[in-house]
Amino acid sequence: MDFILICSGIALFLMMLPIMYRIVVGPTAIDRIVAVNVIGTKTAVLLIIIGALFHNVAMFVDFAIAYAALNFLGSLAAARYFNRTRPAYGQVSQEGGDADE
Amino acid sequence: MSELLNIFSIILILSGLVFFLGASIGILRFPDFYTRMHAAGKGDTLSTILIMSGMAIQVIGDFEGSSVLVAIKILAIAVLIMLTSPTSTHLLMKAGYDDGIIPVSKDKKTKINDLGGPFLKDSLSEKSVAKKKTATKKRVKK
Amino acid sequence: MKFFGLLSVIIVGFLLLSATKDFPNWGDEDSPANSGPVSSFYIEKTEEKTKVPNMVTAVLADYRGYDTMFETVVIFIAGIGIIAVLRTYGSNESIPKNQVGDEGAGLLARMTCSLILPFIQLFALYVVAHGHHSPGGGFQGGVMLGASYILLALAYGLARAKSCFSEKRTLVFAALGIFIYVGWGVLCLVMGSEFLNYSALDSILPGGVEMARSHSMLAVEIGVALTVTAIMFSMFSNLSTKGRLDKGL
Amino acid sequence: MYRALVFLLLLITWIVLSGLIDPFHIGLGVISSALVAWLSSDFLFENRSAKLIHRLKQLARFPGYLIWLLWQIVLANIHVLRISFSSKVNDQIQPQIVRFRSGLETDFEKYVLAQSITLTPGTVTLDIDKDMFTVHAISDHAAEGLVSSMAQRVKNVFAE
Repeated sequence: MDFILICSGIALFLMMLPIMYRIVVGPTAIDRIVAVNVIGTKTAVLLIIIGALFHNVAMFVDFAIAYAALNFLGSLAAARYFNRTRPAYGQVSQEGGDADE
Repeated sequence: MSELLNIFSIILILSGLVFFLGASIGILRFPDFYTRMHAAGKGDTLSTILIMSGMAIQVIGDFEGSSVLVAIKILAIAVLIMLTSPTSTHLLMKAGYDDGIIPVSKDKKTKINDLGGPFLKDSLSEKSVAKKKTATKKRVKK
Repeated sequence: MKFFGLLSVIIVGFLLLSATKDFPNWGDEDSPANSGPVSSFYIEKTEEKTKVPNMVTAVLADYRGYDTMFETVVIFIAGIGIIAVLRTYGSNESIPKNQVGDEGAGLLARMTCSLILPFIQLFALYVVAHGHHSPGGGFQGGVMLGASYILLALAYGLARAKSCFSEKRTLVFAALGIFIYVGWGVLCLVMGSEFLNYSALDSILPGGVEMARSHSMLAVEIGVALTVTAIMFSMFSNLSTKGRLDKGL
Repeated sequence: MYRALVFLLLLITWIVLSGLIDPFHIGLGVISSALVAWLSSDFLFENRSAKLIHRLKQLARFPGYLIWLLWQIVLANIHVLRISFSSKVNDQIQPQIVRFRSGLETDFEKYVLAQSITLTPGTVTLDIDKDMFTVHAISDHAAEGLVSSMAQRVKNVFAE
């Protein structure tokens, strides 16, 4: 069983790499924040898997709850920041979503 | 019995991984901001729920002392994510929409659809939507 | 220029990684940290002397009580410093046009916030109260509790959060946390022992010397949590509104 | 009345969180739940005019809706999965903005509908203006699935 858990943890990590690409490249600032948000959600899952590997899920569950709650706080703050104080995209938005390509 | 539970939880975890793979590929490949958001908001939530349920079954399978409570806590995280993830998707998308990121891919224009729907009394005309669009554009220019 | 930055990062990273092989192994008995008398004393005697299963909490709140006390004071001073630098009183004329109005983040955010907020607060209190048994304690619980008020301010608008946790109240709570911590130490002094030596309190608290130490750790953690909560929220509200505390993010 | 309900709910949550059933920790739990119920009980159950028996009826109908929703979410994900693995993504998607009136009244009903929309087939709620929902859909298929039955189901769940 541990083998499957390790494999799924590694698979989760590998699937985070395309999202990492979106963080680095992503044309708009909100793209990056969405990607960070997805990675945050997956980190909560990863924490549970790590807890199961250490045979100490009871401890890691608390981290995961805190992480999930604070992740929501982060994206809420980012959304309000972009909504209120400045455009996320500036002039580039005139050319549409795929301005870079 | 416990073999069966084990296999069931493994199936849940693996299907969660498949959905997450779809989400991450979608985030990589979809053409514009809005469609990427779809991939991020969806595959993400469902795969989290599936993997969490699998882990909860896994924990119950050990069955020692307080493992049921731990399983409930894991499911509570899934519920928390199910509540918060759509909200943050909506908020970020709304932020992008209000900032005037135009929902067009390279060769496609986004249709504005006024669906009748079962409860529609009076639908918006195409003009008023277009007006709103130009208003947002102007705001961006400033 | 960017290229040189990358190069230096790679070189430094390589050097740091190559130094990791000099570290002692996991759980190595002969490593410098384990060979001294101090850590073996903590590992062997903590459970028996304080009845606290989580020895990190015991080390943090009991054996190194001074350290934690002044850490709390540092947080307090940081919060006071931010207030001193940023807080402006009176003049409102400099608010930009697009920042006027503070109605919150819309229906969905409000509903989600109202559904999860009480549970986040309860979870924060749980983290504070179970510092003995699980990883956690005053700092972590305080951060969660402060985050719950920040969530309230983001979803409902700062005015609503201020009606729950006004500026005056934040300052009072921040000072009260320090007061609880230091006061507990002084109480030990009054009972005829050293400052922050909790075993002197066994005549007041039930359950003998060991439980007196355990309960004292909880009291101290509550003080830390109060300060951290208040300073978190105060920092957020000052930074997000440029010290005006009325409109902003 | 509602405050006592919130207190009980929080106490149960505490026991699940803590897992330690001894007088000291239960006492801490009672104190903490009372504190939270006193500080922020008005966040849960925003509409307090409704009768309790009415709420119980809604609660009994809710799981059925939830199961239907979960099934829809699975279908949605298969749809998005198929799009993201197809060789030509651009041909598969028809991004569009859909507006419709929901006919729902209370905030909580709208909240449930909006969250359900965001969770299901390639659709995300963009904006809610009173009764008018603005939804972004990723393809024609998703947009068709949107208005078919979801609002009606939500309305049924919260019916008198």
